[in-house]
Amino acid sequence: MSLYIKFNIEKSAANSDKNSGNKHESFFFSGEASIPSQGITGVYGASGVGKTTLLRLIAGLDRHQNTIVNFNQESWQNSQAFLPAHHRHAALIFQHRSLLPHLSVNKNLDFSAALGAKKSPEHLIQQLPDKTTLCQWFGIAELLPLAINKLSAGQSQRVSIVRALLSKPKVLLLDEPLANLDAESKVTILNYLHKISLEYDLPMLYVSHSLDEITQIADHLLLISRESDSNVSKSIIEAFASLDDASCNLNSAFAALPEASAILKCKIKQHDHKHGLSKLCLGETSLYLQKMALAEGTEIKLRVPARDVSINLEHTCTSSILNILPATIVEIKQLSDAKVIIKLKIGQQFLLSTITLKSLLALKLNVGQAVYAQIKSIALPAHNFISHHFE
Amino acid sequence: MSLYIKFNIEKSAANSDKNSGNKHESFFFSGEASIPSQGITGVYGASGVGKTTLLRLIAGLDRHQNTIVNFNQESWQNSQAFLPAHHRHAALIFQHRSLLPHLSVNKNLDFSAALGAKKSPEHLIQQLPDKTTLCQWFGIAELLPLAINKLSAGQSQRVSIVRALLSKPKVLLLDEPLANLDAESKVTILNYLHKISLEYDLPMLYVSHSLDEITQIADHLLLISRESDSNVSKSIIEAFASLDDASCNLNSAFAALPEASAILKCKIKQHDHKHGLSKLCLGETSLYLQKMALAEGTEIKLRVPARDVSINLEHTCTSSILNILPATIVEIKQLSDAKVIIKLKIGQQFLLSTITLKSLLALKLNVGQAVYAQIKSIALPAHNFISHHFE
Amino acid sequence: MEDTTYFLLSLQNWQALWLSIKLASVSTFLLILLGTPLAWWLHNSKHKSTTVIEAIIALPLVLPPTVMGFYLLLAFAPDTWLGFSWLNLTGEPLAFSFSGLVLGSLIYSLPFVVQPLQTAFSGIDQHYLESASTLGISPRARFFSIVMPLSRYGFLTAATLGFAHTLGEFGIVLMIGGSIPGETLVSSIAIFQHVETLEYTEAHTLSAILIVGSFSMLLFIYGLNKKYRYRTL
Amino acid sequence: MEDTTYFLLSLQNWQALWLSIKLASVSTFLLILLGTPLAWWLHNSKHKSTTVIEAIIALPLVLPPTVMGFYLLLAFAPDTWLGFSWLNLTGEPLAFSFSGLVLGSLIYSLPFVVQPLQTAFSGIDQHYLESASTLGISPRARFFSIVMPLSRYGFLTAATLGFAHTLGEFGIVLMIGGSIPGETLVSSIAIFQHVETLEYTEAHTLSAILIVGSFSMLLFIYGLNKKYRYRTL
Amino acid sequence: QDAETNPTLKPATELTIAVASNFRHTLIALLKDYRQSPVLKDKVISASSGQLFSQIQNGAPFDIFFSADRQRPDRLEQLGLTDPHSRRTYAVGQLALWINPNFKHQLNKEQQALSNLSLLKSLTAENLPKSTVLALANVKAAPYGYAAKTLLENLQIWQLWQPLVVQAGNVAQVYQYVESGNVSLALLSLAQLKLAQVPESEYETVPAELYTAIDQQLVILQAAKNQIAAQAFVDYLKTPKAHSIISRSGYNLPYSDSSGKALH
Ligand SMILES: Nc1ncnc2c1ncn2[C@@H]1O[C@H](COP(=O)(O)OP(=O)(O)OP(=O)(O)O)[C@@H](O)[C@H]1O
Ligand SMILES: Nc1ncnc2c1ncn2[C@@H]1O[C@H](COP(=O)(O)OP(=O)(O)OP(=O)(O)O)[C@@H](O)[C@H]1O
Ligand SMILES: [Mg+2]
Ligand SMILES: [Mg+2]
Repeated sequence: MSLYIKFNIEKSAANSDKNSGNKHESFFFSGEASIPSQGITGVYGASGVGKTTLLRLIAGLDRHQNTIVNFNQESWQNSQAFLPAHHRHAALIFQHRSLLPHLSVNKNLDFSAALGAKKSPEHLIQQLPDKTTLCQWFGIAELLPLAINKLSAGQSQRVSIVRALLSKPKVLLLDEPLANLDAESKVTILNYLHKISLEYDLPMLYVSHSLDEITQIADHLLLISRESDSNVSKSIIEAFASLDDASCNLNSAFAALPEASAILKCKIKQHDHKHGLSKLCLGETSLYLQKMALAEGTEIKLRVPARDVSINLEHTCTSSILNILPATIVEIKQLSDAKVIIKLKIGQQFLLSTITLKSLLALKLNVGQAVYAQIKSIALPAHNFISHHFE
Repeated sequence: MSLYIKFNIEKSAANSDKNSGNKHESFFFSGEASIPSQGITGVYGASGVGKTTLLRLIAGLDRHQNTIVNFNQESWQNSQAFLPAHHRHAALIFQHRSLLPHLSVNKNLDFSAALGAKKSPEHLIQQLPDKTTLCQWFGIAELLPLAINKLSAGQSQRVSIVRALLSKPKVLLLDEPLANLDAESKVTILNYLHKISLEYDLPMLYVSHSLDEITQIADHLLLISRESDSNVSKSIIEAFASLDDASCNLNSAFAALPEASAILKCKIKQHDHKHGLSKLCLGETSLYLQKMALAEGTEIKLRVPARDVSINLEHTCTSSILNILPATIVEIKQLSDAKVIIKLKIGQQFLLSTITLKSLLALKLNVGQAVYAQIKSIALPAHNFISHHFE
Repeated sequence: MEDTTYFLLSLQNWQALWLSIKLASVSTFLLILLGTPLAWWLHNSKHKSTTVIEAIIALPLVLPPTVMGFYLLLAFAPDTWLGFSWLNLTGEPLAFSFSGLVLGSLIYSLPFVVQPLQTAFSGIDQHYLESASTLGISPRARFFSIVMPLSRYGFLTAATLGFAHTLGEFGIVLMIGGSIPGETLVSSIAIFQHVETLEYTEAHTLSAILIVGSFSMLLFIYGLNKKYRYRTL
Repeated sequence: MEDTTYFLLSLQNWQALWLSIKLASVSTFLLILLGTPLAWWLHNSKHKSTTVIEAIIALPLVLPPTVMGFYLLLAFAPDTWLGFSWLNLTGEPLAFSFSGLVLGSLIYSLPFVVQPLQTAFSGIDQHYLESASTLGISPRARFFSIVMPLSRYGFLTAATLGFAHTLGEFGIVLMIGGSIPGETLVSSIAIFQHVETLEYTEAHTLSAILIVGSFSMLLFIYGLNKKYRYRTL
Repeated sequence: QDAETNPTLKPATELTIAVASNFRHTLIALLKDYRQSPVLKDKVISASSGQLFSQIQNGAPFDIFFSADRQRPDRLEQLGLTDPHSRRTYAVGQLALWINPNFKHQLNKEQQALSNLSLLKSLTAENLPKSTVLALANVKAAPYGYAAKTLLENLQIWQLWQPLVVQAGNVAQVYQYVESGNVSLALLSLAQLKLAQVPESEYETVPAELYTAIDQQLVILQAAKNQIAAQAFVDYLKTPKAHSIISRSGYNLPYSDSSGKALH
């Protein structure tokens, strides 16, 4: 069960202004990847690197030559055949507005249900939540009677997501769907997207410029980067990894990013109402976090950014840092001339910490050494957990 | 020299689907604010709160009743008069694409220069950088010959900004201009925007959902929030403050936000090439940061997020945290049942730190107490400085 | 025969008026029915050969209508394949019949329908269609639920131009219709006859009724359109 | 008189053809010149009264052209204010003059220009204009640099329909022009006369030249349009 | 006074002549004969008599108006738009019955043997082939149409034929119907059939006494730029030369002028 793509695209600059510039400004993009069709795959890359191009290729909106797209058992595109977009049910949420301006929000939502989905019920492995629920989740319930041109940018993004979900897609392709949303709405929506992907078994490709977002939500990662050889520069799909694995592997491209994070599986042990904290148990040790609106006993996945973890040789009681966990250094890797990343083992799990080379040298840290990992509770916002329960 | 606005808007839901919903879904938005017409004013608010509405009002695209807009000595709108948009020269960069699809990037840039600006040269207080420079700064030099429909979302955002700048506006209104940009480009562009605002004395209103972005770039802040009384909910301009002041004032609405930060003015003392660090002097003490590409002696403004600062009663040498600064507690304020914010004095400047209530109680911190502020060098990314020199 | 007047007009003139409305309605209906797919196809096709078809569609306009009518009449004769097959299929000759009029109007008014539709189609943002297709909406459903409502102004223009032009069309109708009362004698011919025979009162009355009627209809349609232009459906 | 033929056609027919092209060109030029601001105004005005004007513009279509011509002739007479003021201003009567023909064509072809333009205008995204206005571009400059290029397909349609329709227009031209050779005898009338007087060869030749000429022109224009449709200017 | 032999009498001024479509050819032939040299460019404007009438009424710059009937010149005279006493009949139209050979084939041998007119009379509701069509000029607006209608009335077969009649805008268009092959029978002007060189076997001239005479009259217009030149041409029409051209074209010669007096 996977989404397999292989392509080699050249977009020529032919159709543009003839007066200025040379003819070698074509855009090249090639790659091959196989993405598990479960969970959320984050797609990351700089602006103009080809993320939208990739999603359009998967959705079947552009027909490039020498391209192979297979989804599970179905062949969507190969040298002989090309399955048109409306038969793929790969709902794409565009970066720009694509809601129908002549219909109200409500009718936009009913649109795909009324015209599309009824014809292909056989693929509906899962029954997604109904319209009312989705509208509630995505905070658009009051917008239903409004005309599309009355919506703010963030509102139309949310409506687009719900509209796409109501079309009962086989896969959801999201092109920076939360770019125009405030942090608070973002968290809510990320959580619901994750929930939907998990509980209703709907695979998603999630394009974002924010690795924070991606590490919060994604299970897998697709990195697109630009490579220059001679005078043509070319986009390639550079890395593909399970995000959980990536977070434990200092050699993955992911660890080099400023947003590198570790994923910890913990259980909510107890709420400390007096201090507004939740106590999580992590193997033998405990962690304090700002109070979560989850029942005691719930298991969660906690994302801990490496840059928020510092290392201390001793267990000090004079620091405001609440979480001081005994850990063992497993691996050390230099990332730049200033930065090193350290992989720490805490019980059966791993934590990452980026510190300066200077500190590493000053503290004389070595693999195998027992240290204390310090995590500021405040640095872990209340929304930094990923899911309510595990697969 | 200021931009003064006062308005009371009601957008009725009249023109929408009649079948569903009640008629009381109108959108209300009122406020009064006076924004210094120097520097960058961040505009922050949740999705759909009225940020775009505000910018359109200032630009003169919508004509609401009972509205007053004054820019410096000019009256742009009052009960009698309404200065049309093209006479205001308040260049608005839209959230969605607004580049002309029938022209190449290059011609889009020349567009306003060719048609607009030449007619009103008298307002040109400053001479902005020329096209070539701007294209370089915003990384669109290679895109010039391309057709607009070939651009990626982030590319067209950058082109829009340059186009707006080339129109030689009196004020620049940016509606989430960097929503579709990756972190790296974002930093570059934020820096250039700040530079332009400063060196060329061009005021800007910068709408963003990312307080991180706003605190990085803005000098002033406009908070728009939604207030519900009885059954109508209404957007209001809640707070307006100089961001520098806000960062020192624990009672400002800004301090309550998770992105609360302090601004420190420092000077680059020395580059430590061996460890890839830069040493900054901050009054008497020193700070280490990842190496910056700036000359020694340069003065910079450093943004230090409150959540990245922890407090220690002692100066430990066993921690990987490099920056441990002696400080005095000036003020303590509880933000929620879990969080407190602490204002620290370091030399003549102030630093903020958010810690848990639990730590506060455990360490028995009090106003006037001498403590050590700990700042992870790694937590301060290389781009977290604001400007190259001060006014 | 034309002595008795019923409400301003003689029976024959009422009949002519009715025929005109019938002809215009049927033609407009067929024009939209045929013109819509044609215009959509022309709009979407990137192939050069369609330019030829676009040009051919506009050609009937450049000939004087009576002459066009004469050429059509030649084509309608039972010894041509068109006239012959029509006679075989329907048992009626095409010339001097209502069907012939309709066919003539179709050919002559096609550009007034196809071109505004193409103009309207070219104003539709491709992204709406692409977005819908990824939601599983078939091309046909996309056309009906997106293209048609978004180009409704073009349809309105096409229909009004088509209808009004058929109402007023005279040269072709005179030629291929043969002015048979109750069958092909439409109001434009009736007015023409009245003017030619110096029956100015009748001519003016019929013109006035035609104008007032059309004006009210146009006012109604445009009013409706204006009302809904800034409005969600 | 009509004996000598120069390149297929008699002198008079060449003259008629030239007159037709002149009439169509002048009319199309004026139609676009007048129709553009009119259509833009109608498009932008949200007031109800403009509906009346929209309806009035389409009205000339519903009358048979000869009858329309008859009414125009009445309006052009020197004892009406129009005819009188024209006579005073130019010293020439309006009826049976080239100017009269132009005026008649303008009135009759106006809907073919105004309506496609309105259709095209309604397809333009408002944001382009708003964005430009904040860049300090005046409404007039916005119109020329944004509205016009973005609705070029509408202008093309308007111009072709206007031109072709004026070329083929016959009823009005016959009536108000008086078919004076070299002055108001345009090719449509010439063809008509040839057919009426059984000079089929001349009629067919002239028709063929008109059709081939128009076809080439349309092919060229549409071809150009197609080429540039998917392309930056 | 023959223009040909006495060139000094020929006024050297071009004429603008409005002529009913059916007489256009004959007029051009007459003009050609009248002007021996092609130096002058007379303008011949042809349209239906009704249209020309409307135009004259509204100040069209014509010198002479050759109508296809007598009503319109008469009316113009009453309106005072003509040179008084200039109105006269210049030709008398002849009606001919043309029958489509294809139509004839549908009939029985007996009928086929009949002359056109007898054949017309022999046709009854019973033996009329399906979709028979009789083409006339517009019975209200066109003189030939009106004459054709009186013919059918006189033969007392109008009731039978009325439903089968198709009307062309004018008599010239009736011939286009004939030419296109869409009609079975047609009543039209002999002049056109002659001009088109239709085989004589296909048509028969209808005796003048069977229908209302088609007196084609002319008037010199008040507004004429050159009354003398116009008068000179009108005078030429009375010459035997002109008469022969007119009758050769398929018209009867006028036997009376406007006052009804015999010319010859
Ligand atoms: N015809 C063309 N010639 C040259 N380059 C082209 C052409 N068409 C597209 N491109 C380039 O292809 C890239 C398209 O990238 P795409 O839209 O997929 O970017 P993206 O990764 O989605 O960026 P963003 O995050 O800014 O939306 C752009 O760099 C664009 O300049
Ligand atoms: N006619 C109307 N009736 C009711 N509400 C309306 C109407 N027109 C606009 N609105 C509301 O006004 C608000 C417009 O907000 P605006 O576009 O200014 O938001 P924004 O702050 O820019 O949001 P975003 O960050 O998502 O772009 C939306 O909440 C919208 O629902
Ligand atoms: Mg993109
Ligand atoms: Mg907005």
